[in-house]
Amino acid sequence: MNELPLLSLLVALPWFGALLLWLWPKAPVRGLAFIFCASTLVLGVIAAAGFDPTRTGYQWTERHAWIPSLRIDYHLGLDGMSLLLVLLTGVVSPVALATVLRRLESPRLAALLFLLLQGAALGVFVALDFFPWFICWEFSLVPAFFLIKGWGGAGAGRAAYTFVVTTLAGSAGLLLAFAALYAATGTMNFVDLAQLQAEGRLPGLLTAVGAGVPTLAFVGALVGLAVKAPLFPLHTWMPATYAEAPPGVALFLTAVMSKMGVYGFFRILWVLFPADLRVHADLLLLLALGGAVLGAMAALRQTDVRRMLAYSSLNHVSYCLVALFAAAAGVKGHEVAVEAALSGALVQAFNHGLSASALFVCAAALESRAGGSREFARFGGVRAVAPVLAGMSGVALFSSLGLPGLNGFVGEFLIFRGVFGLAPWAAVVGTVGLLATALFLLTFWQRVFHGPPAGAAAGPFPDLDRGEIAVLLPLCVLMIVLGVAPGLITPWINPLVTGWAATLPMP
Amino acid sequence: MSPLHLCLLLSTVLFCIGLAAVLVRTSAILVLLGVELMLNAANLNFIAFWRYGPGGDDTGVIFVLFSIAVAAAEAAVGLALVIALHRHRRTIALKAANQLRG
Amino acid sequence: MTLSASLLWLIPATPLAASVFGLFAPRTARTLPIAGALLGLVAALGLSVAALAGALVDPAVRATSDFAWFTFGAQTLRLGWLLDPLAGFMCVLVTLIGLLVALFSTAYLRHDPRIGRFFGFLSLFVAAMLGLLVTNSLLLLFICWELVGLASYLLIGFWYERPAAAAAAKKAFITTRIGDLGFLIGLVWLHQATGSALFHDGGAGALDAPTLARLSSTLLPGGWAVSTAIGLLLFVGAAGKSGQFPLHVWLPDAMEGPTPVSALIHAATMVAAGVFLMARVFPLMAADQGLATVPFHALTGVAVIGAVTALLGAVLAVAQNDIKRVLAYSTVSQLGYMMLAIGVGSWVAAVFHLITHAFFKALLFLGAGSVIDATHHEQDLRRLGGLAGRMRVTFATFALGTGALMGLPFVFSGFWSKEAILHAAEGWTVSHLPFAAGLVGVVLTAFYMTRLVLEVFFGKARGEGAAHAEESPGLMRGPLVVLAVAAVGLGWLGLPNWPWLQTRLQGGDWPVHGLGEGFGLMVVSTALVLLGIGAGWWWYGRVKRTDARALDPLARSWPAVHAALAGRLWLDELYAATVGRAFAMLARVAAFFDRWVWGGAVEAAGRTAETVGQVNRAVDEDGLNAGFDNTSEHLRGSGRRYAKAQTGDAQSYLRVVAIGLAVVGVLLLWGGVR
Amino acid sequence: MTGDYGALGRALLPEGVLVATALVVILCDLVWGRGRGRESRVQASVLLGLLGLVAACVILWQEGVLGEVGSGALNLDFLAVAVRVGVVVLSGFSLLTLVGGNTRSQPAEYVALLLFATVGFLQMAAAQTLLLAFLGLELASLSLYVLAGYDRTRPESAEAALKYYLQGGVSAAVLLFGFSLLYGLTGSIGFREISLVLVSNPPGALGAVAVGMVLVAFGYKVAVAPFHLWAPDVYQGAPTSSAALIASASKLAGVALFWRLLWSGLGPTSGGVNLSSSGPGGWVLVVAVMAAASLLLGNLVALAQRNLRRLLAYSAIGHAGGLALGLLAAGEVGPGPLFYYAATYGLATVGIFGCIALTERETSCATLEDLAGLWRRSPLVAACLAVFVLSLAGIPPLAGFFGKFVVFAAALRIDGLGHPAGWVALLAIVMSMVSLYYYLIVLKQAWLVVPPTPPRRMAVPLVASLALVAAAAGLVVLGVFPSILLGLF
Repeated sequence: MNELPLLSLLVALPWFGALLLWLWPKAPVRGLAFIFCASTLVLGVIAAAGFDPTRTGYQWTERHAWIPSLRIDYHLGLDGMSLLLVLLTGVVSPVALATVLRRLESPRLAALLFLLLQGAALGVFVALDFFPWFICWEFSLVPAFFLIKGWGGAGAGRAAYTFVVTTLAGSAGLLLAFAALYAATGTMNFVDLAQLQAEGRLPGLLTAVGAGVPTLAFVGALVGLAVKAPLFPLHTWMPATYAEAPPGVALFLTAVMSKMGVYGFFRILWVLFPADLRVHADLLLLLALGGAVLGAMAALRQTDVRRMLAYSSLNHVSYCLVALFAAAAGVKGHEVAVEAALSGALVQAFNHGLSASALFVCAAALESRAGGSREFARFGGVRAVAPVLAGMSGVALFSSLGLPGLNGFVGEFLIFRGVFGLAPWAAVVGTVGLLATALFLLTFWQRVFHGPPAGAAAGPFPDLDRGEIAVLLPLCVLMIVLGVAPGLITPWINPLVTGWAATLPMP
Repeated sequence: MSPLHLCLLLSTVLFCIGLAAVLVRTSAILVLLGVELMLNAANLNFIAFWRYGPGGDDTGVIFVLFSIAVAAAEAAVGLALVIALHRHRRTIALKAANQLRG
Repeated sequence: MTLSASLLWLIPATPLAASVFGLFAPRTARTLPIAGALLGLVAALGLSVAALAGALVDPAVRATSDFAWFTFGAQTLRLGWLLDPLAGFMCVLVTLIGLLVALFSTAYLRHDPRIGRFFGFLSLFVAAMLGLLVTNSLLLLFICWELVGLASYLLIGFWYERPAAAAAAKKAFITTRIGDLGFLIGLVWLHQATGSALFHDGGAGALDAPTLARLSSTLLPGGWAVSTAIGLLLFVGAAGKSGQFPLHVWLPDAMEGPTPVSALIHAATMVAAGVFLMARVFPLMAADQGLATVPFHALTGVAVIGAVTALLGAVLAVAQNDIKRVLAYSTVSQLGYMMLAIGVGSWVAAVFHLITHAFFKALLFLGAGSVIDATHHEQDLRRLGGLAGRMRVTFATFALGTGALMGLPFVFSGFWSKEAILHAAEGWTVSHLPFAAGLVGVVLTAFYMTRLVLEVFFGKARGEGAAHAEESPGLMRGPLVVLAVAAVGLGWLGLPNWPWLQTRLQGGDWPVHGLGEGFGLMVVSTALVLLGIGAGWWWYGRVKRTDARALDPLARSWPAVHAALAGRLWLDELYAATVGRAFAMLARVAAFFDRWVWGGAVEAAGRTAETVGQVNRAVDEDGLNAGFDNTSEHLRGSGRRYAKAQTGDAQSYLRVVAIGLAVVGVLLLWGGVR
Repeated sequence: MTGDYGALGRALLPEGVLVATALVVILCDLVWGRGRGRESRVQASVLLGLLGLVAACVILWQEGVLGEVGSGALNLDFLAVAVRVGVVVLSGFSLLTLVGGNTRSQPAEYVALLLFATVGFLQMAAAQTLLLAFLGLELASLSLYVLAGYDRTRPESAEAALKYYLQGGVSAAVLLFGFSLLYGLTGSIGFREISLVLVSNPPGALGAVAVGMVLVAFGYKVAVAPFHLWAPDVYQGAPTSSAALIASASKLAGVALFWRLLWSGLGPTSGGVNLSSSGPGGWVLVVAVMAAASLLLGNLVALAQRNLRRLLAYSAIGHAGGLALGLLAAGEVGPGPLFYYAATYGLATVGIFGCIALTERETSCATLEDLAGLWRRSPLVAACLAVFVLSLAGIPPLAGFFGKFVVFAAALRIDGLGHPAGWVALLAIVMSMVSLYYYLIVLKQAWLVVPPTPPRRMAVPLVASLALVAAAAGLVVLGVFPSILLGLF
């Protein structure tokens, strides 16, 4: 492979930026932060350009012995799924950073923390050994905690605690699972473990450790990932956190960090525990559907913009998981459905990142113009006074509710195509969620943007300024482009998905 | 009952008396004495085992010599601490040392 | 000049380009977006005519042009374009009516500051509809279908400052989306069952014979064929878009949009999409007919729903006072006729009626728009009246449109297309109830249209607006005249003894009847139309309304009836007490159902969702989160309790040590140290 | 006793150096320090003590692994050397907290006592006979008692020392009694000989009593429940640097001593690593119970604490449970994880006490609220505190995370859940999540809470800040490259 340690740079540059900000008190904070923040996009595009979509397996790999006595490696690599999420992080991070730093008087510490967060998220997407992976996974909580607590709303303290403690409790499960895996196999490398699983030796090795250990490991990993994603009913930390966190951070949480959970489901559960996943698929499918449907229903009841968006996120991410669990229970003869479901889940993960980001930016714009208030009742007729804001949030909103022609539809279509082939009842139940999504998004739209100008919009309500447009416009363009030409991103994941479908032990 | 058993019985009784003193006496000095008793019970054991036990060399005696020295040092430190307590609280009742808790 | 299939995408692309241009043009520019939209529509019309010409060269040949959209896993999703006479005729229809509506709008919306925006949305609407027509793929059709929904949402809610408009737009989008979910499931099921998203794909497409044979012979657990299930699911989608019972509730509300938009929705775009879909996938719908064991065919369902809708729409139209609402319920009713035709197996008749209806309904709506514009947005027919003299062109064209809608014999287009439907329904062997419903509908249609015309154009002006109305400007009259010509003349394209249109649509032979064969039916239906007109005249024509506040004769309640008994002829009162009350009751019950039961059902669904949401929120906030807090608090509490146990007494520490020693010793002894 | 006295002398050279340094410190203070200010006396003493520690460290490094010396009385194997180096380093850091902390009277004696205690630790790390173990333990303990009560001005200091002393004395007596029984049962005081005899002659009830007594002393030294009661009071009452020493070096040395004693001496009575084959029993089960009790108690009670030091003490009790778990696992996988855990835990604890010492120079630093606004007072101290606390909390990539990880993994590796250690590991993971709650409270105070009065900037001596940064960097480096320590074993 290439000599350039691209992935190391990818992870390290934001961290280096943070270091620089710390050591250089007089630094031009915003400029510096944006340069390092945008490095991800640049490097991601380079990686994509050098990425050979026809090959399966990892590319741009770096592997060095790290802790030889424990057979822990510094192992980075990129497959289609990682690439997709790295690019998503690359696109979303500058947006999030801009939203975080907006109107901040002393942006240094916030920028520093954000860069730390960004680097950690990237580490999760490219690490191939549990050890570095988990380090990044856990480490991401620290800057997130301080960002939420330090710059969030009135209830941010409690929200940050709930967020961190719940997520860490989940991490305990992950740690447990990998301790068990390590005890059984002596390695924590994802690639090696996947190899063992492919050879069919992993369950035997785990059982050799103890009778209940395979289940223990599976449940541990499941819980850890489920909290992050989140999977219903472990989502309860989410509404308060998204509502109280500063908008930019909430944006990053939903666009990127929830994808860490989805990524983990694929990288760990799907690959290492296919048999357990199959056994429990029905229950899990039910839970994911619960998230999709009840999430949307709950969103319907919200009168707080960001709480509504939080439930909306639950709804969208749950669809990814619905597809995953349905695929896990796939039977022979339905390979196409499995491929559709898995592609759909990945595409949906990417697309939700884009549309959720845009929605949160719009929510932030609304909030900042209403003195921090997020209640629907404080708005009305915004479209009349701020048509650009209305137009851009309209694009994001219709993308979010899965309007064809915008990116959200592609993932939803693939998911429904796949899930219907595998578990028709789930697809039918899932449509209720789609309907409710449309209902609450349009209700929000109607109450806030339509009608005569009222509430905050009755006073001086400036339309989007240049900075906000600069942030939103690329997102809107991407949403339209990817809605029309999803083929721009699917080739990266196709070999991966085909491989997964082919190796799935289907009865 | 062999001499060894007698000795062991004696040392056990001594140990128990010492322990009882430690547990029930209120005066710090007497508690210190209890500790000394317990230490000496152990010393008695060493001597008994050296004399009647299977061991071939003099390690038991040597051990006792060292432990007596240690016990002496311990007593000295203990007394110093009791005095320190007395300086602050004007009493040597152990009950006085109960400010730190929770 | 003809258009090859590979260039079909140009047809939707031109209005789409105009739409993008219109939406991104500077807010202050007014003429540029209008010019762009008109240019796009003219170009699309030209292309459509060219395409139709190409399709008519050999109507039996379908020209397709496919392309790959994207690949998932190892599967390539292919979409495509399709040209056949159905698509060709529909394209011409949509672009022509779209162009006329656009012309009308330039005058109708001349004072609106956002007129540029309006033309952007309008172009998008037409573009999406055109895309839907020329596609060779159910998936692409669905995509355009949803875009049609989006455009209608934007247009219905065009005056978004008005809460009613915003609510109506949302209601339209949501109600049609309920249907779309059925469509989506049907779509993925079809893709699952056929592995292709294309209609015609050299034998592998969803509508190709081998696939249809497979679909209709694969039986589901209930004994139904897969094709039946998919067909019914697609029909759910069509029912949503085409305002079929019970999903018709959005249509009357959609009147909140600007009137040209109503014309477009009710004539060529939105509601036509459902009928077009059914016509397009008709082979699939009909595929299960060969299996005699199946208890329930997909088409039977379509016929039943169509008949119910036809009747219901007509009944409801009777009781409306808003000029546009009468027309809206009339559209519901006419769409029911079309579905009925498809259900009884004659999709050609349905499309024939779709085409004629498009022209005369566009004419009626634009006529209504002309009236509304002239009377300064007066839509209540009780406050209109006497416009026949003041707005001669509008009146004349409106009257022609009314004749077409009623189906006045021999001259008007609506007569011939409705005859085709009734003829097909009469020949349906399964049941004669749809036919009967169709006949009743004919009476009602004639009745309510008579009432409408009498109330609006005759008598004396009962409101400020009507009193000072003047004829609309030329840009509005022009389209009316063109549409009126079409409303009269189009029927001649599909006469029973010269079925030119039918033959072309069918792409093959069409049975040619002499006029004599269906003559009995024609006589009956003519009689029914006259009956309706007579009844209408009986109530509304004989005694003209003079006061806007006067009670409608049909809505008269008991005391009014008694008061009338005292001073009127016994026969009059008998009519009023029997037929009149029955009508009023029927209308009221139907209105009640519409308002409360189905509207209520939507409301109830919303409420249920809200309740579930409320419970979920309660569980979230008071259950799980509180649980988290309680657990933390509990843990801390136990910590505090234990910390209290550490009394600080030195001797108690030593006691603990002694106890610990004892416990350790016991544990070791119990375990037995080896 | 015959033996290679040259080797013995070389082996004991570090101890000698330290004792000599202690004497020099006192002498120097008497001669040079007369009439000089306290500050300079403290600095001189610390400097000299530090020089001695560095010298000892260098000697230890150069001598390397000497193997058994003194006829098997001392075993300077790899672990011993590692622990000795670790102890010296931790003592050095404890000593450095004196620089930043409140200067107290008679610094020379303090430093000398600290060095004596270190000598005791060094002995403990290498002892392979009951006698040397006892002597090392007592030498260290006696010094620590005095160090704990060194602050004459505060009654809490005296009280803490007395409590520490009383429990220590009783524990020592119990241990000595247990030793005497072991001597009686086996006729020897060498660990290896004891082990050999125990293998051939299974001990009876007397043996059980002896083992139990050893466990009591272990519980006391490492502060494992239910023998932990002294710890909160001592952490709270003792002078900061004494508490730091007690919490770090003393623990590391104790863990090493008892690892050696329990596994290579009393290994046959462990009940076996594989309980399923030999039934329950042996001290492994008892230690598992003690570990579980510690984990539960320490972490839960810590939740309720408002006093920073007591919070640390209870968290230390929780960590002692982890250490006990590591002790169990050490029978299967060797002492590597245990040593890593103890050493990195010690480093983080010393660091926190260093931060406390710096903070309390200007204001009091007793309750959590006293930390409020530390970020503004001194970003450096706050940042280092964050590193230390997060390491204790086990957040990757800090060393504390890896210590927990290797210990838990090793415990699970014994026999999965077929072994009590597996279950204790589960409990430990759960409890480490509970612990986050209170660790985050500490950080919240330091970083986010705005104090009622605007804080003044804190003056931090260069040496102290260097020491803090060194400790924090050590935790990061050891966390990212755990092979530095783990690779040794």
